[in-house]
Amino acid sequence: MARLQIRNLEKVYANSFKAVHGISLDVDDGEFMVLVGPSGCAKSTTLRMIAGLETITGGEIRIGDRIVNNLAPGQRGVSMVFQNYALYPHMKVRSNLAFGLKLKRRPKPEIEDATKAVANTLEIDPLLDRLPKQLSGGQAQRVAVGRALIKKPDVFLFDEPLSNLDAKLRASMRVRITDLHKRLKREGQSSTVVYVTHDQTEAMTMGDRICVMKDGCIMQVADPVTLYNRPENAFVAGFIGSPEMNLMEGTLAVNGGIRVRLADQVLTFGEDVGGRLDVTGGEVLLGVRPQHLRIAASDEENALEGHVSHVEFMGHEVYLYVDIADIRLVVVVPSEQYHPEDIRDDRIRLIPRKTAVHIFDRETGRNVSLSANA
Amino acid sequence: MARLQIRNLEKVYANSFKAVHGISLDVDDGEFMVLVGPSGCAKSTTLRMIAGLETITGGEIRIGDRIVNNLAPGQRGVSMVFQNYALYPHMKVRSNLAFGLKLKRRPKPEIEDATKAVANTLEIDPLLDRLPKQLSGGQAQRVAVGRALIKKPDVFLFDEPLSNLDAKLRASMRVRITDLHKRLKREGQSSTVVYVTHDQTEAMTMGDRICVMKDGCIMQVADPVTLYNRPENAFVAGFIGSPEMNLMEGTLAVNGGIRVRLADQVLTFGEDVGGRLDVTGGEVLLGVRPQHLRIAASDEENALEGHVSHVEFMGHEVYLYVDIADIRLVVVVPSEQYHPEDIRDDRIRLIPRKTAVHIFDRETGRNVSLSANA
Amino acid sequence: MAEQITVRTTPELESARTLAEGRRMHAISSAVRYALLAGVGFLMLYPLVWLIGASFKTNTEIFANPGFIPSEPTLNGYIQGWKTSTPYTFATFFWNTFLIILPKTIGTAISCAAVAYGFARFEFPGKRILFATLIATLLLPNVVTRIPQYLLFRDLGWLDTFLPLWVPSAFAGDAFFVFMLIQFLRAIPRDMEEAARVDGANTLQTLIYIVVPMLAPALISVCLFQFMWTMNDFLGPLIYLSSVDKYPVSLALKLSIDTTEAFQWNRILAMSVLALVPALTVFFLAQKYFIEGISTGGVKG
Amino acid sequence: ADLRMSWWGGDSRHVATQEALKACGEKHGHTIKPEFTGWTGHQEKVATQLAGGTEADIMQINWPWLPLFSLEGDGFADLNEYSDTIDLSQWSQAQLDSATVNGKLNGLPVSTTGRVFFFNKATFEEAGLPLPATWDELIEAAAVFKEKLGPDYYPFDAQGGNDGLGAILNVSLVTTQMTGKDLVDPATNTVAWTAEELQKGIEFNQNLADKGGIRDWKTVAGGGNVDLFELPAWSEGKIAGSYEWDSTYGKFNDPIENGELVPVGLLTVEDAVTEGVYRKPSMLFSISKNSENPEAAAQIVNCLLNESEGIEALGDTRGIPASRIAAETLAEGGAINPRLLEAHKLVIEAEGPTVSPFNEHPEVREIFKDALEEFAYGNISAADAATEIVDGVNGVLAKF
Amino acid sequence: MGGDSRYLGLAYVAPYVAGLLIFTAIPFVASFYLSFTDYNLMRSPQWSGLDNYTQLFTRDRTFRKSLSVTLLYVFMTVPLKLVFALFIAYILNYRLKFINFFRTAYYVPSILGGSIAVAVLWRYIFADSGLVNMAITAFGGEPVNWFGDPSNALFTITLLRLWQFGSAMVIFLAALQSIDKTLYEAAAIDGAGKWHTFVYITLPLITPVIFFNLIMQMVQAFQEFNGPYVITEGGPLKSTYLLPLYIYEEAFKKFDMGYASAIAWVLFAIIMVLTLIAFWSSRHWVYYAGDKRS
Ligand SMILES: Nc1ncnc2c1ncn2[C@@H]1O[C@H](COP(=O)(O)OP(=O)(O)OP(=O)(O)O)[C@@H](O)[C@H]1O
Ligand SMILES: Nc1ncnc2c1ncn2[C@@H]1O[C@H](COP(=O)(O)OP(=O)(O)OP(=O)(O)O)[C@@H](O)[C@H]1O
Ligand SMILES: [Mg+2]
Ligand SMILES: [Mg+2]
Repeated sequence: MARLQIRNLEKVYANSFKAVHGISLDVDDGEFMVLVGPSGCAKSTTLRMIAGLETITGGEIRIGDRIVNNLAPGQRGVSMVFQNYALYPHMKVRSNLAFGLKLKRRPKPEIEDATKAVANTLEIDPLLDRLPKQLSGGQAQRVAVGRALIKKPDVFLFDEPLSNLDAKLRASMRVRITDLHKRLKREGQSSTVVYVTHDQTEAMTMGDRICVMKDGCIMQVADPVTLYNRPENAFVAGFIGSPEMNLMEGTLAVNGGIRVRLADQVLTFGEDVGGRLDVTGGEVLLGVRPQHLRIAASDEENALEGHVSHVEFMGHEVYLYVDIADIRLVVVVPSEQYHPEDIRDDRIRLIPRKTAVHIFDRETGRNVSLSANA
Repeated sequence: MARLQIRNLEKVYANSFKAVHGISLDVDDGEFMVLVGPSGCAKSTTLRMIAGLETITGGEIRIGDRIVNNLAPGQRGVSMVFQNYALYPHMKVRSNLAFGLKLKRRPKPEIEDATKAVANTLEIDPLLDRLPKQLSGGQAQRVAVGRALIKKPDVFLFDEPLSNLDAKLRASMRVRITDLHKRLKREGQSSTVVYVTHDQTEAMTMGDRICVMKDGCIMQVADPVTLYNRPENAFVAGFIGSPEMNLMEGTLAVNGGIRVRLADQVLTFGEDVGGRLDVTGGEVLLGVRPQHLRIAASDEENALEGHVSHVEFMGHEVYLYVDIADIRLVVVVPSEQYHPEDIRDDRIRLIPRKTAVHIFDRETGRNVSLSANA
Repeated sequence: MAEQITVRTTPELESARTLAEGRRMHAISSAVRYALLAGVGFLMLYPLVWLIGASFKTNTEIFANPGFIPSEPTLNGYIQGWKTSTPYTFATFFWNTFLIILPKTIGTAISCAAVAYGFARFEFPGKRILFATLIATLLLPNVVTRIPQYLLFRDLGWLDTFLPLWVPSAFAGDAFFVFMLIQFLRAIPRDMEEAARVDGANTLQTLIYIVVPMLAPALISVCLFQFMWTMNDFLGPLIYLSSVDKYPVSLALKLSIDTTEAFQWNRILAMSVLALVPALTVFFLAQKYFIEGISTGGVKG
Repeated sequence: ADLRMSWWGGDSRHVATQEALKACGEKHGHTIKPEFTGWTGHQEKVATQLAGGTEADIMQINWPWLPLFSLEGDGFADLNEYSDTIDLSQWSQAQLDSATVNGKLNGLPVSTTGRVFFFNKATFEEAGLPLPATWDELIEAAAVFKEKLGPDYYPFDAQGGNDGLGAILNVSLVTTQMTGKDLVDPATNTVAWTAEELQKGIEFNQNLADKGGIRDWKTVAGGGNVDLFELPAWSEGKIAGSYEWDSTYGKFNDPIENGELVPVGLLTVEDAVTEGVYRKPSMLFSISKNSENPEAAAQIVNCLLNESEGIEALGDTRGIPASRIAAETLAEGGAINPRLLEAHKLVIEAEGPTVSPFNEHPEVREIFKDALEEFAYGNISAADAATEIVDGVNGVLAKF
Repeated sequence: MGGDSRYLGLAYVAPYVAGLLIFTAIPFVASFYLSFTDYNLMRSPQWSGLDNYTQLFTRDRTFRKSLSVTLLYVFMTVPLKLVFALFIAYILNYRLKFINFFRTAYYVPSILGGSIAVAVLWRYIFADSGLVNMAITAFGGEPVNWFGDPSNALFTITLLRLWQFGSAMVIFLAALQSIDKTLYEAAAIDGAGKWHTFVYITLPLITPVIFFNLIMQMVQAFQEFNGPYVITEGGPLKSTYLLPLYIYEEAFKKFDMGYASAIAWVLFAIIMVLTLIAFWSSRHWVYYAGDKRS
């Protein structure tokens, strides 16, 4: 019932800046949809139009079976968690939670019960009588979620709710929110979620599906595994995955085998994949994830040779920053496989995992190797 | 010359809260020292005492060969980068950079040259005529670093300079700052650094040495590899590494071999390590990093059996959250080694890598297996 | 075919309708707002309009005709009023006002900024008591301190000079402003000041180079308030100045009003209009900064 | 010598006085710095200066201020000491007496002023009536006005105002006419009227209001206590008469749209014992007791009041001069509006008991006004009001 | 900070302290002394002990009347003015075209200040046949005697002060503009309409400024002099005879400076008590965002 449908949605700001270019998106009842994209790509604008905080200048939004374009935010059956939480600073946690119900003139005992239940779920019972400024970041975050939860909305909206937390808290809140979502779903409550973030890790770990946006347009909507393994374009490929996928400018020639010329070096890939590329040559971007490059044994051929400019020890892994002419690559090596003596005179030779290589048209960014990697 | 020495440093705030409990720390000339610890452990307080922004209530601080306890901040030869950058909002970037030199009444041409040089180093030349509010987060951050750099101080102080940036920017600024430090060192400039963060990734990748703090005390000071592999106590073990090390409450018995009882299961480790533990039994915490647990083959023995409550797909890796009785473990499995069919009825069996296991005294937190892992 | 077309256009029509409806509601609410603003605004402006209108009337018409459009407009009020009944023109009085306002405003800005800085940023012995006296000075009606104050300035030899009119202000004598600046300062984070200290600035340099610029908007409002209040102050100059050539505008305006005699209303109104010009101009020029300024009291971190 | 002179006034007085000072200064070889303001605040300024001993050498002093500034007569220089310099013979003894406190001449009367009746001739003509000569005629006129001209026409005005002065003086006038006595008995320094006598005066005034002869107190207050001559009702002739200072003839006449204001002798009650004219010096020129050059100051005062340079320059900007020679000089020069002269003549020639400055003591005025106001608003009876005034004023007088 | 003397702050407040000692303290103390004397300006003060105060509290009917009028005025004007200033500030806080013009227009009455035109005009507007009554009669109402009726006159003065709400408005406006917009959005999503948002969000967040304006307006109202002085001179029937007017007349009309000082110090004590109450109560209703965590 709480299906969210967006049709040809447009937003033109008062200064006639067109922020959203007619996007369409369906979020199923109970689905956890993540909107992700770089800063300024209109994630917030879209979310705020759903919430009713921005006027819609084109297209329509449906929640359940109602068109909500002209409804006030309070009437749309949505809850929202803001990036800075927007807790009412002058109200105790208890009143912050209860505010929405109080406005609906629910009876006192009902409000109290609901508050207790939510506080219980989120383990914030001991905080009920504190003011927001007496909360740590993680606690404030949970209160903000509680405030959204208590209203039992049709649709939950989150705008970068974790980006103000430190790394450890971020990781644990991530799990909490997805757990909560699953529980609501199990309990049969409406739990459609639209979650905005610019952190690809969050997107990957939390979303049932992910909608990658850029400059007010949708680049790809898919589940995390598809997005990671089969990015439809260079933008999505570069955005999803950490560290970023290495995208190297090169020239493609399909001639029996696949050959890519990068700077002054040439990489060849077996003939068997060649036939399935949907182009036969041209200016391309060669995409390889840092985890898909390994250090070549000294006798291996068909490797890229480069200069190690920087090494980061990450505990379990080591990041190598390698410069090949003017291309900078990142390589992730498990600590136990990293032996500093492999690198002589700062030089290193790298071999990409062939099955994990993507080729993008340099001009349009389209992934021309999708069928090859199927 | 720019060695920083801290001796029995104490801080009691006006409300008689004792924030720093007599810590001592030496930072060598040119060393990059990271102070890390959870929120509220007095990292900032310590840094601010070094800078002269808080009065010192006990102990002494030496920079070079001067005791600086009673010097004004400007006379200590330190530069500081603040968490929120604290750029002067009414001055252009150029004046922000030049302010310190202007106060020293350096001649105009000298100031101009220095500004240009710094702007060049940090690639902010095109921003010189902007106001701080016209900068993006990463740009503002670089200006703040530039402002510290231009003074050629004896000691650089950083207070969580990257925590306001998004994930991608954080990663790239990290590299920039360490590169810069190396370059200064190469050029023979004074470049002692004290860097505060609560992000263990930053600590690990940036520090020559890391000082882990808790509640105003120092828990361990060591280089990243030592800290990661040989944590002296459970606190350090839990704090360093991502995801966190799993710390499981158990009972130790050393009797020929090492046996640890966890909830209703027992793990045994070979006899060969047993002799080197410096205790023979008692209540302990068993520490295993998530990366050091692997899924057992069906016929393997001596495994922990648990229930998978949650799975996070991280692209290259998969995080499994496993509950064993009331202990929750995190396990990191490379994507290619993760086969959902390994998990039957949500149950899974895990084997820790024996050489990477730590045992801590449950009461004191001391690592009693350090010599065992040597 | 036809069916297909209907199916396709219905949602478009519907959404076009909802959009139009949204716009109409918006238009209505903003029309209401403007009507209200303009209505009340007229009440606010009416006296000014009346004043300007009346200043172009003849003396007899001023009270006979309550409207604000003069029936026989005349510049007489301005010409006669400007000349005054003294050997000086109004230019002299404007100049005198300027000579009072300038040091007073500058002195107020400097001293209040420093004092507010002291109260807001430092702990020192006796701070609470001093702050209490600051508030207390606001509470006593100044009618009863007038004579002792006069005697004080007489003993200082400051009578018939501009000094009594601005020197106390230059010693942060206007508690209202100090209090106001303290409030604003408390809303500005200290980070920038700390950064400046680390950059090598002492507290005075920090005040000058960092605090003052960030407080500038609030300071400008202080200057504006001071400007306007000084422009209007009549009693101070009346008591302390005796030489006509030192009179400021506020005093000069009442120079020819003798209730036991007939007097020329139109001259007085005309000069009142002129006396308002500086304040109006200054306010209008500064108001953007003035109003924005106070709001940036909490400069973003 | 270098002297200072302070005064209040309007434009014409300022211009004239500055010229006079220049002329007299040149004549006697002194420079006199003029210090002048409007009326508002001038008293405070002088008071402050006197308290600080920083007053000007020559001051224009309001006659009612005398008991305030010079209770014992020592607030200002005693001008008798400068009788060589100042020609005191130009004033009558009565005039000098009124400026004398404790035997010390505190200042020289600049002009004498008194109250006269002004009527708007045009309005009366319109109503087909002659100008009234008695109170009864006035009351009759009221009825005719209402009938012929409209309900908002009044033949007279004597009420309220900011300070209630119109009512106070009208009540005083009538009571004086009935008793032949001024408010204060100089011999006993107590109130000369009995409460019953005063009650009659108060009732007489109320009767005027009740009959529509004057606006009632509340109406005047409701108009914002605007001065009569600034009222459209005055300029349009709807209020056709008043009891005012002779010197204000011009001020009241100027706004009249049709016709002219005519000064008329005092209306009297039946069985009047006296005309009861209220006549007093309007203001004095006093010399500071702290003056360093009192002799020079005396020369200038004499010049302003008695020598042709001063007389001609000052003209009638302070009313018709009290100094005989000045009055004559001006009258000969024809510089004065004949109607004003006529009004002044009415004042000078009318008879009545000497007016005590205590009539204008602020506390006396306040008691008088408060009681009349309470009565006008119906809070107390005329008898109570009379008792309150008599008792209150006696209380004030007892302090002296 | 490290290395700063703990007396450094004193250096910055030194101008205030100097000014206090030189210009303020002496007249302050002097007027307190005078309140125990009989002083008529022309002669040096005579010590009279508590006479002034006994007279004031036991025999002075005018003082009682004046005090009650003053309290009435304060309790009428301050809330009305705060509400009005806040209301206008609330409206002027919208982003509208010409908003700068409107802001200036609404500040004009305050610029006019004590300009002579204001008094004249006020009479014009509220006189019997003035604009207000014209409007009332045009709508078929009975004309009101604004100045002549003791029960209305004080209100007319209040209206004058209400109309000069500019500085309070400017300060409110500033406070309103500094409220975090996302709080409004959060409230909207919680289902709050304009009114509820205002009551539950806006008001509590600007309490520090409400408090500041409350104190300032109260102090100003207790010291209101110009309005009644220029327009009604305290009448009719002393219904607008505010204490400062009484003090002024005692001091400069009746030259009883000792008595005037005594009244002033009583007034001082009253304001002081109310201010202290306000400061004390502020702990319960004023929310300070800038306070440290507790
Ligand atoms: N009120 C506005 N007026 C004009 N342009 C605006 C307005 N608000 C946002 N924009 C512009 O619209 C675009 C989208 O903004 P939006 O806030 O939706 O981005 P975002 O994806 O949420 O970015 P971030 O990750 O930084 O929050 C940006 O280019 C922004 O500058
Ligand atoms: N001015 C102060 N007065 C009293 N206590 C203070 C003050 N400033 C900080 N503290 C307390 O001192 C302790 C250390 O604070 P500090 O800011 O140094 O922590 P931190 O390690 O920098 O934390 P974070 O990572 O959150 O920045 C905290 O418990 C804090 O509450
Ligand atoms: Mg956003
Ligand atoms: Mg900190």
